[in-house]
Amino acid sequence: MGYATLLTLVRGMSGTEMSEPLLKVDDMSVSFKTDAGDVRAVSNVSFEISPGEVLAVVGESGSGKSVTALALMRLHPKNTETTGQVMFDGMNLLDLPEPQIRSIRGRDIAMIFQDPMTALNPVFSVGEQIVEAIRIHNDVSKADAWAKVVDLLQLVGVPEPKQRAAQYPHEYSGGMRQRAMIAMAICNDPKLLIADEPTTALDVTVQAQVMEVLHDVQEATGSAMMLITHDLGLVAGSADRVQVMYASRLMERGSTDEIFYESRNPYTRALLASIPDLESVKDKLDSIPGNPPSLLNPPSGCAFRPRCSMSVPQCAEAVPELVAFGGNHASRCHLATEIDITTGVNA
Amino acid sequence: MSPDAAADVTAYDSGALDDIRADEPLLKVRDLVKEFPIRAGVFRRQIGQVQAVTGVSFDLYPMETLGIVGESGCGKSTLGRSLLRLLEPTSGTVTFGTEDVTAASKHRLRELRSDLQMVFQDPYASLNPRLPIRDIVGEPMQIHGVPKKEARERVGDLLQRVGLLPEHGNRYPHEFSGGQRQRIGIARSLALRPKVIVLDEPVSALDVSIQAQVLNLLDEIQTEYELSFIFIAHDLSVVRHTSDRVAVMYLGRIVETANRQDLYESPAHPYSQSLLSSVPIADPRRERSRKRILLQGDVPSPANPPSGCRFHTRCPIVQERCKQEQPKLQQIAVGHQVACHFALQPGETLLERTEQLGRGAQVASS
Amino acid sequence: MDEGSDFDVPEASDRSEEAVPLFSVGEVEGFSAEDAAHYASDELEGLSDAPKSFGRLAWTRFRHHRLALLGGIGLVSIVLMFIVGPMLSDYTFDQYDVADRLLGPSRDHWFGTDEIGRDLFVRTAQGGLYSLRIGLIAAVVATIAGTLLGAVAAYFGGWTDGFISQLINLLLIVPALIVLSVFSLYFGGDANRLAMVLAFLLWTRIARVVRGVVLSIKEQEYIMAARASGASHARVIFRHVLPNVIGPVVVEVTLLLGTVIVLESTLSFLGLGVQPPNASLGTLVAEAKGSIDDDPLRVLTPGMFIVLIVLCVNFLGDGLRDALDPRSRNERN
Amino acid sequence: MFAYIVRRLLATVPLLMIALYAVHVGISLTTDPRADFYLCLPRCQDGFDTITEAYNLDVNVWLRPFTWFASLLQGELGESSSIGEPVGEVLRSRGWNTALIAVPAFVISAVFALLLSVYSARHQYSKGDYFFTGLAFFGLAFPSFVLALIIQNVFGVQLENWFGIKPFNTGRKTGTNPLEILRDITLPVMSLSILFISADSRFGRASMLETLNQDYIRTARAKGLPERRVVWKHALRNALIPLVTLWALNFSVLLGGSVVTESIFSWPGLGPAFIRGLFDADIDLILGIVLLTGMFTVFFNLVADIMYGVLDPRIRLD
Repeated sequence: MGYATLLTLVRGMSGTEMSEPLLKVDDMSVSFKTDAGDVRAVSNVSFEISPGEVLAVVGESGSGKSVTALALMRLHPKNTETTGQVMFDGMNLLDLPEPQIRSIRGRDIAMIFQDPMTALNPVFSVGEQIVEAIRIHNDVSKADAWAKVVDLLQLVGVPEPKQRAAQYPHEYSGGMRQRAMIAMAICNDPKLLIADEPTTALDVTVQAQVMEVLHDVQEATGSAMMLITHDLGLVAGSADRVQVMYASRLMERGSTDEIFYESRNPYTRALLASIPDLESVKDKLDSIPGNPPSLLNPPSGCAFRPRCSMSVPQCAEAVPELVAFGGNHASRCHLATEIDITTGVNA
Repeated sequence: MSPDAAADVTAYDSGALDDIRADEPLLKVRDLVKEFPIRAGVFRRQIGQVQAVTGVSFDLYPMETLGIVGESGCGKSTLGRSLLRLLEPTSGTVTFGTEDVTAASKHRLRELRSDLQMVFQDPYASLNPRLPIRDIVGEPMQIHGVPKKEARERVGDLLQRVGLLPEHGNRYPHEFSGGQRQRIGIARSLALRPKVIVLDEPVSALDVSIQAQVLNLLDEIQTEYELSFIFIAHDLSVVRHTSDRVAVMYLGRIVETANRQDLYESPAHPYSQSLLSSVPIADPRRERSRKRILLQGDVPSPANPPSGCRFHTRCPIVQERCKQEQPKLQQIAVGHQVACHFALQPGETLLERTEQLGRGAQVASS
Repeated sequence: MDEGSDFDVPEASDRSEEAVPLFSVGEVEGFSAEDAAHYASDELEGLSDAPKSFGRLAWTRFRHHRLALLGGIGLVSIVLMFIVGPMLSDYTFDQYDVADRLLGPSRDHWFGTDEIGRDLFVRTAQGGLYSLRIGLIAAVVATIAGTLLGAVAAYFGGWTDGFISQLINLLLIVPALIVLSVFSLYFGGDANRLAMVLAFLLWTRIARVVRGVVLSIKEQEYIMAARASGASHARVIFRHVLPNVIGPVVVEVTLLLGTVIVLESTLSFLGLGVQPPNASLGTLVAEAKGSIDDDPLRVLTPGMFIVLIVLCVNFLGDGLRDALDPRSRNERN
Repeated sequence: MFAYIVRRLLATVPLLMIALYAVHVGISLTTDPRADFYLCLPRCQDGFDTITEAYNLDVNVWLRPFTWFASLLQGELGESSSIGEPVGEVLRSRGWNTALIAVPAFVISAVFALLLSVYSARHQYSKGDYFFTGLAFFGLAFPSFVLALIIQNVFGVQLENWFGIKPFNTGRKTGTNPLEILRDITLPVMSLSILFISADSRFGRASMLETLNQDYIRTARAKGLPERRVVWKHALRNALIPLVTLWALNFSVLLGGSVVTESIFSWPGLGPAFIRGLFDADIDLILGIVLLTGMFTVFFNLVADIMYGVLDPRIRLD
């Protein structure tokens, strides 16, 4: 444990010195064309990920967190329009020709998806699928790739990796499949791992195992990780930095401690307050009234305004700007500076 | 809040509770077993069975919430459905007040259902898409012969009570969001003034911010309508928030029951402890200082459960005896029962025990 | 119902997201117990004027389906033409005049005349109606039988299901046209009996669809919710199961209608279907096929009417599928 | 595997028997080969008796099929009254002719349907997709006889009228050299192929689209696979699974002889023989053909199920 804390500290310090981000997303917007009109799933999102760091993207369903990840890999559906810039290794991923983005996918940036039951192709063996991921980017023989697969499966904790590699996904349990997905994602030592709700479909005890594996490999390979989740508990234990999304916009970003203890955004604060605590009991949960807005017909001004306990007339007029608070901490709220950060759930 | 909350309770009463005292259990479940046949081949011959629920017993007291937690496949939902005979139990008894629900005739069962209700997990699948909300909420009253006019008024009241408007009765399920649909499901379950509601994962399909609304609503109606809840969930934080007593299930069996405080502060079964330790806490400082127990492997298939203690394949403190002999639920403190040959002492952590056994390294992580 | 459930039914999955549909169109705004009234009054009203029932929603989607609309309009105009056309004509269906034989299209005889001088326009219209009549009767009978048998098989399961499924297999084992030929030659004849023969062969398609739908509806939580409210089996079937079967059945019926019309015309073409003096589009093609090399139009006209009718019916079916199948809701862009 | 095949056959053979029984009884109940003799009866008693004996007409209608089954067990299919040859011989020679157009039609339609499905699914809602989908709709609406008549007229007759060339024959000539045969089979194969391509490509498109929407396709793309490989390796193998059943059905239907197309092109295959048999109440020939087509259906369904197991490791045949 001490080791991990140390690591976090080291990273936290080096984070300020590091000048060159691995991935820099600038003003990215994603919209879908539907029968009922355009739907903006991501609006003007900007963020960076530095080498080796874990960035958590948190939000409820429909907040645009998964779309963000798919869009920067250009894996979104066809009826989508993406604007903005995603700089990676000096290239803008959004206007890279198809063959080049393909050579980045799976080699420099790898993804882990939510549902391990459906994310593996049922008609090929697990080994074949990982071998394919290796050989598409590396000129190695089948035998060598296969040997590497066995090592990888061992690394992610699949017992009897040699036999298991030849088995098909349906012969794996849910947790084992997610381990196999992780093995596939790290097989080319990617610089960035995108994990999209990697444990949502799993049971609690299995979820803990998989998160552990994910951490170990992320630390072992030194990859940066973008962890997309709706579970604030998962974030607390594993992220260096957090950004909170709501109704397609980035609401707040900052170090994990800043988000959990010094949040300057009413949405983040309300979200934290609404989680039932495992270690203590409250009489009544602080719920957020209302429902997330329809993206098709978003409210004017700040999207959280109809549900916000602090809203003022100004909120209906303009979408607030991101207000910076030193370091990386920034909040999208007209009242950001007025929020008393000494009170709150965890403070 | 609701003006008629207490006024006409008797109108829909099944009468099964007439002779019991307030401190007696409402619902007594004894040795409940539910098996599903496994069939195969052209002629669908039965080639085996899955014991989804194996010999479960518990009591539910008036106005109490009993939480039932466990991972997928542990039989908690099957248990909930068997209690109301939505699935016919294979054996065992469920006694409601003075009446054996498992022995009731079809006709009598229908009457009893006015007292025993259920709220389902999936807010999308549990409302008939072809019916307006008015009919969905009103259907129980229609079935139990409540006069039309009265039923219509009560539907309006119920909708209002769960945070919707009476006018919404004209609308159809697809016009509502997940949280609103779950409110509609709750309104339906309240229509007949039940005494007991089985809540089957009522918030697990909802977003965090909506979850809290629904949990608060449930809390309010429990007091207001004097309800007893059986709260089935996999989320331990939610169960801690809602339940007075908690039963932990693993592969069809109850492995530990205790009141909320005992279970969460001194869990005695190694499974309960590891389950609790697996749950992430939304507090970075606490999370960093926490030591976590990692269980090996997945939950085994209920079609082929391990011998002896069903947890022995994953238990970090397993002994030879656990593989042979199935532990029985034993009282270790008042109201605290555990089914383990080597139950943890109050204050003792699983990690300490594993270290004592020299197995600490394999299970702990930070 | 409960006794039949095997072990794939019960355990709830532990999903915990996906609460609000990402792009729900008629989304209602939020409410909390405290300020429902305030919210509803200003937020709800602007979004949708009237409650949208499933049928209404389907109708809206159907209206936006251009092909389906085209199919519907096409079908109606063809039928109207078949009914009204002969009334405007001076000739009747079997009135012949050998002096006027084998005339080309003219103002008098819009589609020309046949070998014994009968007016081909009137014959095409009557034959078309006859074809449609057989198709409709066969489709309706097959639908009723198929729905009943499919629903019974799925609802009761066990041996009933096994028996009906084997019956379906039996009818699949020998190619349809072969069996149909045998039966229609010996049992066919007039429109009704031919329709019965066709229905006897085609009910399996409906039955298979209905069986599948009922099997999946049976497992829906709202069925369990209804039973938890104390609903009887009859109530569950009529209020919760059947209304949800109607959609897929309607779609299947339109597609079936197309198949029936093609099959009937094929049989009639082979001389196994409609017998003289009656005529259907198929027999008209058969009558004219000998002179196809000199006068292709006489074959093409009735032939193209079959194609047009089936095309319209299929467009209609496709539109209905999109309108009634909730899964296809967001598929089109 | 072997046990599986045996079990499958055991389950389907009775069904085939029931079908044959029904056809036999159906024909017997409604026809009487002695029809012509009734008018002249006392005079032609001899002929009447001969036919009665030949067709076992003094046996009860419901029991008559069993005599047929009994002779089937000895490998006897009887004699075709309408053609005047043993049924076995008719099935063999006519079956060969049918296969001559059925096999090419099957191969062509399978390949084209597959290509079109992949194209349409990959370019959903593109102009090309609309074009091919529209074409398939159109093709589906054509009864086979209308299509065959048009093709025969345009390619077999009008080409000659317009350009003075006659590249294709409109029926089976007796030539045995490959070029001759090619000229013979082109038009019937074309008619059959168009029908099957229309039906299969719509089905294939739907299957392909469904597969392309699966999560594992996204995984394959996220690995960095080229789209070609995603489609042809990861999607196709899954999408093929439902198509295999369809193809099995198609192939057995084609091999059983297409009644309409063969008749129109005067093709001496099983189809026209069947029609003639029907009108002449040639019960042995009809039963022979029903038996043959039924066996094809059973056989190719079995093949499809085995292919299932090969394509999809989740399905185990035991």
